[in-house]
Amino acid sequence: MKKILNNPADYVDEMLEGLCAAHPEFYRLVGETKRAVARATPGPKGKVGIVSGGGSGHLPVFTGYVGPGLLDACAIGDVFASPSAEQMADAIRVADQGAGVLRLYGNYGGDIMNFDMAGDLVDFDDIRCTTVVLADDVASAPPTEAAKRRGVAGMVYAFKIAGAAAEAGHDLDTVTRVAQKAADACRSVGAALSSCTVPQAGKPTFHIAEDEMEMGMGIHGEPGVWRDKLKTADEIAEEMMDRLLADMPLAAGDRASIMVNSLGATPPEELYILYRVVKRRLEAAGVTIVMPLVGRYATSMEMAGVSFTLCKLDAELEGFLKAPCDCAFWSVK
Amino acid sequence: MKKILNNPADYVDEMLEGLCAAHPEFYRLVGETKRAVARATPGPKGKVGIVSGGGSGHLPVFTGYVGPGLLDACAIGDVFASPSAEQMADAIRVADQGAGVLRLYGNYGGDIMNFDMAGDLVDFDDIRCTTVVLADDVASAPPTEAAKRRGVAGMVYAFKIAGAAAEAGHDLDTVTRVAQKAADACRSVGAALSSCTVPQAGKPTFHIAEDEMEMGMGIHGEPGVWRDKLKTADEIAEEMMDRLLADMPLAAGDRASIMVNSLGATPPEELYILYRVVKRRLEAAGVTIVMPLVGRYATSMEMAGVSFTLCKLDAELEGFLKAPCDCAFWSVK
Amino acid sequence: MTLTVSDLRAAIDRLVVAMERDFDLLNSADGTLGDGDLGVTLSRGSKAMQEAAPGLPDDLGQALLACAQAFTRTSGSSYGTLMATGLMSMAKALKGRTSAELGEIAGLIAGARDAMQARGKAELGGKTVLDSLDAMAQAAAGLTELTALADAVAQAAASAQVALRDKPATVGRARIFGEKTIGMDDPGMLAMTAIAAAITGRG
Amino acid sequence: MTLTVSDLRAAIDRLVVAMERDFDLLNSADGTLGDGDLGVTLSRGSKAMQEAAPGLPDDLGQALLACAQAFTRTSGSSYGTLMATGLMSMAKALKGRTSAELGEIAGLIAGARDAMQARGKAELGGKTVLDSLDAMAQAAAGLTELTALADAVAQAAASAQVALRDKPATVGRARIFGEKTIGMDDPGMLAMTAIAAAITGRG
Ligand SMILES: Nc1ncnc2c1ncn2[C@@H]1O[C@H](COP(=O)(O)OP(=O)(O)O)[C@@H](O)[C@H]1O
Ligand SMILES: Nc1ncnc2c1ncn2[C@@H]1O[C@H](COP(=O)(O)OP(=O)(O)O)[C@@H](O)[C@H]1O
Ligand SMILES: [Mg+2]
Ligand SMILES: [Mg+2]
Ligand SMILES: [Mg+2]
Ligand SMILES: [Mg+2]
Repeated sequence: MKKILNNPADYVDEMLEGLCAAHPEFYRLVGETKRAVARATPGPKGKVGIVSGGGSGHLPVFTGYVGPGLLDACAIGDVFASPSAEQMADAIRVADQGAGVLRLYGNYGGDIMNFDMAGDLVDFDDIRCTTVVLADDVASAPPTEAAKRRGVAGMVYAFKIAGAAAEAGHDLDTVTRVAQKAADACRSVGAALSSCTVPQAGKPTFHIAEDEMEMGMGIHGEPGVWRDKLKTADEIAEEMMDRLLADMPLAAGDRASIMVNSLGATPPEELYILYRVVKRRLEAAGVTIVMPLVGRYATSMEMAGVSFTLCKLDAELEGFLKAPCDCAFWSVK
Repeated sequence: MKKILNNPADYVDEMLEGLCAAHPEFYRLVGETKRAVARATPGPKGKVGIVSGGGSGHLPVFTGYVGPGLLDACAIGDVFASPSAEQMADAIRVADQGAGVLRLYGNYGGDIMNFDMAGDLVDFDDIRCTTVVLADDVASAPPTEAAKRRGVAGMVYAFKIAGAAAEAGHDLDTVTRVAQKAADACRSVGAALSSCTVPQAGKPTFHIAEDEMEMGMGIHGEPGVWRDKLKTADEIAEEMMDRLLADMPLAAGDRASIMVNSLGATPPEELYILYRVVKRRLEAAGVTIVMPLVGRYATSMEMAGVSFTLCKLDAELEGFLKAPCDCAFWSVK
Repeated sequence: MTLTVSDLRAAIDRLVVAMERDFDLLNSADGTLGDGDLGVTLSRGSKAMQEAAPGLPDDLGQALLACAQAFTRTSGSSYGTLMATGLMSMAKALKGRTSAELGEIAGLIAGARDAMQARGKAELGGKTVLDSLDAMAQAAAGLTELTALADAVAQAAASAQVALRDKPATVGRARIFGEKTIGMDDPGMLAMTAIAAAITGRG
Repeated sequence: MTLTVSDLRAAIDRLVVAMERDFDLLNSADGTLGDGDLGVTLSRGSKAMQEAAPGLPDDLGQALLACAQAFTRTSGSSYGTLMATGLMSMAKALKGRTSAELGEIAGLIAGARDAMQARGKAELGGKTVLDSLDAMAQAAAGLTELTALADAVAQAAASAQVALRDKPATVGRARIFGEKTIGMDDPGMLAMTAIAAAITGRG
């Protein structure tokens, strides 16, 4: 897949420049290396800050979700690479309104090492930090090793729910507890149909034949559970729902939100075709669907494929999920 | 590019089923062939109706823009094919609240023939219809033959502006005049990097080599003004701005909105890289940018490429552009 | 000799076979100058007619109306709409009758041509399906014998396609290719050559 | 014989050449098991060190700190962060000194290994860069002669890579490939073999 870019080394910096130029009402670039994005209008004094961070190439994840009712700041790495500890520290400092900062990000080695380092750095500024790490991808480890799972689109639910809790004025421990509850309530699975190209690498990260797909593949091309002939939309949807419901059984009367997410190139038309089956499956199980999300919420640039994320809700999580939020990519009223 | 689908012949019907299932608060499927989508909550009695229609494969165009402050109903054809006259008549009938209906759509032969036929059909129902046809693609004909130009993403501005005029309670003649003014104020140009696949054809509509792009290519693969080596993002943006500004010169002090639109696969990251140049060019000309739109507003499924649409604003158009609207793909508050 | 609804059914069956055979050919001819759906339009439209065929009434007008509706129901492409318009015009002309004389064919084709021209607002000589129909109507004029008529109609469509080949396209999606279309067949004329050949059994 | 900042500069220059040469190799080794950025990480990191090289102070601690920062500034990939952590540990050990004895090398490598282990929480034997460093530290132990030391270190990295090849990956992105990684080199170990060879002039 061809890319529109200048010098590949400038991809992320130019992207951030354009993002902030297009949406000055939402985003503001901060930090010495200009790799942290903060809310244009900071949250009020005393509000718990929420910071995320990770590699570029996943818009709206991570940076796009900076905004009222969502994140306060975000550190941005190169494509698929962790931001540096300094950049994370920049984000943490700008997010802090005196009530401490929750670090809310995905389970990737580089991000964990760097967010830990960043915590050491902001210790000098007396900023109290907590951590919630998303590990929602059921395909990346069995339930017995759930903590080793990758973090994928479940992040979006965690941002939304934790963001609403912080906006509601809860303290750091409460926001952290709610974020962890949201993280624990999410299960995701993805299927990839084609690769994307990391600008600096210049060629597709992986190869899948024209008539193949890979079930459970990660958003950077990490391997999945099987690679086989491309199946029909309904077969794909059924299998993905099987995997999610096996990992987090739902009972009649349960309430849940579901995200049907394009990894990038897959158009909304195809997401809606999949959604028919998703809805049928959840309704057959007696589950009430709350605020389904169908669209591009967590991507890998121009990768073709989809992911489903199931987020089981109790009254507290549902309230925060439905609370207002706003950013350039998503708004709830 | 691989597609997620079942029987290709069911692509559009399944897509519409999923769309309405996912967003019942916005969309309702009507008509004998279930190929017209209407607002879930119809506009009030006496409101002018606005109807669009065209081929599938362009989400959010056309159907996605049904909603308050936008369209009242929409007829949906197969991928890249006009809906039938009967389906258009279904949309016109459901949109009519007794104040007549504006048919607002793109300049394609099939759509024109069918919307004309549909007008003949609803004549029996005593529904007064007017027509505004979008012809905003500067690459498709010289200014001397501007009426022959294709309609592309300029449609989105026309939907928004005419929709706000109708919502404000204006009569059919006024809504039609405003829609025509918006249509006349739009200029678009696109650049394609890769094809998409029409489900029923089963293979890419056209072929562009791995290192080539085509400037001015149409959203169904209609030819452009040149095909050459893929240029840098900045070169592409400069040339597209050159072409738009040559066709509609702007003076210092003018106000305009600009849309930087992905044709599908091209990720927002790359749109933001382009937006840097767009902003610089307009500001250098002394133009004030109003409500820039960067994202996927009018697509061709998984086609890679971008389009720019410039919409010159006077006070009336700007007021309607900024008025509230809501649908599953776009909301203005 | 006269034509009845059973001749119509046989013609539809031949058309379905031909359009199936030319599916890729017509899609790709349309793909170089347009949106690549012409094969889809014609194969779906002819199959829809075939599905309607067993239930077609003896009234040729009603039967052709049902054929027209089969096309509008399955496609909104220009060609589908034009085919429906042409069939509708023939339907009107034959309303209430169970048979048609061979000598009427020229007039029926000319009537279809005119209705399609009114709908699509293209001019004759503009390298479209209208030019195929115009040539077919002229070739059929005065002929009342089946073999001669069928030969003339099929031949006229093919000749028109060649005759217009070196003009530039003037309507539809192909228009914007302008001078580049010189030397290229109009996809709609190419399709009409195949349609005429199939219907007349010259396919 | 002692090592000074000019030896550091020369080693960086050799490293830049080697990482440029192995750019695609390391990206694609990482690409089969991870995200394909290891060549990018190392070529950017080593170039950033090279840019800093002319301005490096004589104080080896300060010089190595600047090298570590060059890595953190250019990359947040696991490997870049681990490299920075290792360099930082060496920097701390040599702070305030303008030269290092060859006999200290083993201890410096072991210190880097321990700091990186504390940061990344991986275990020895887990088929990561830690195993390369562990082998290098052990091979260097007791050696004070340049040729022997350089040979031993370069050789140890290469041997460790081969020795761990038939174990499954246990950390990072490669972990989830589990048993499939048996027989495959760990990209980070592959990189350390190239780094050790370049730094010791055995590249
Ligand atoms: N306005 C028109 N008048 C006459 N013929 C037309 C007109 N527009 C298109 N055609 C014919 O239809 C053919 C294209 O058909 P089709 O592929 O269905 O068009 P589209 O997909 O652009 O709607 C052309 O080759 C031409 O012969
Ligand atoms: N926690 C860890 N501890 C030790 N080594 C690690 C760790 N994580 C990764 N590595 C090493 O780094 C290599 C991958 O580096 P890199 O490509 O930068 O990772 P990523 O791109 O996943 O952040 C692995 O092959 C391994 O040798
Ligand atoms: Mg990485
Ligand atoms: Mg068409
Ligand atoms: Mg066509
Ligand atoms: Mg990597």
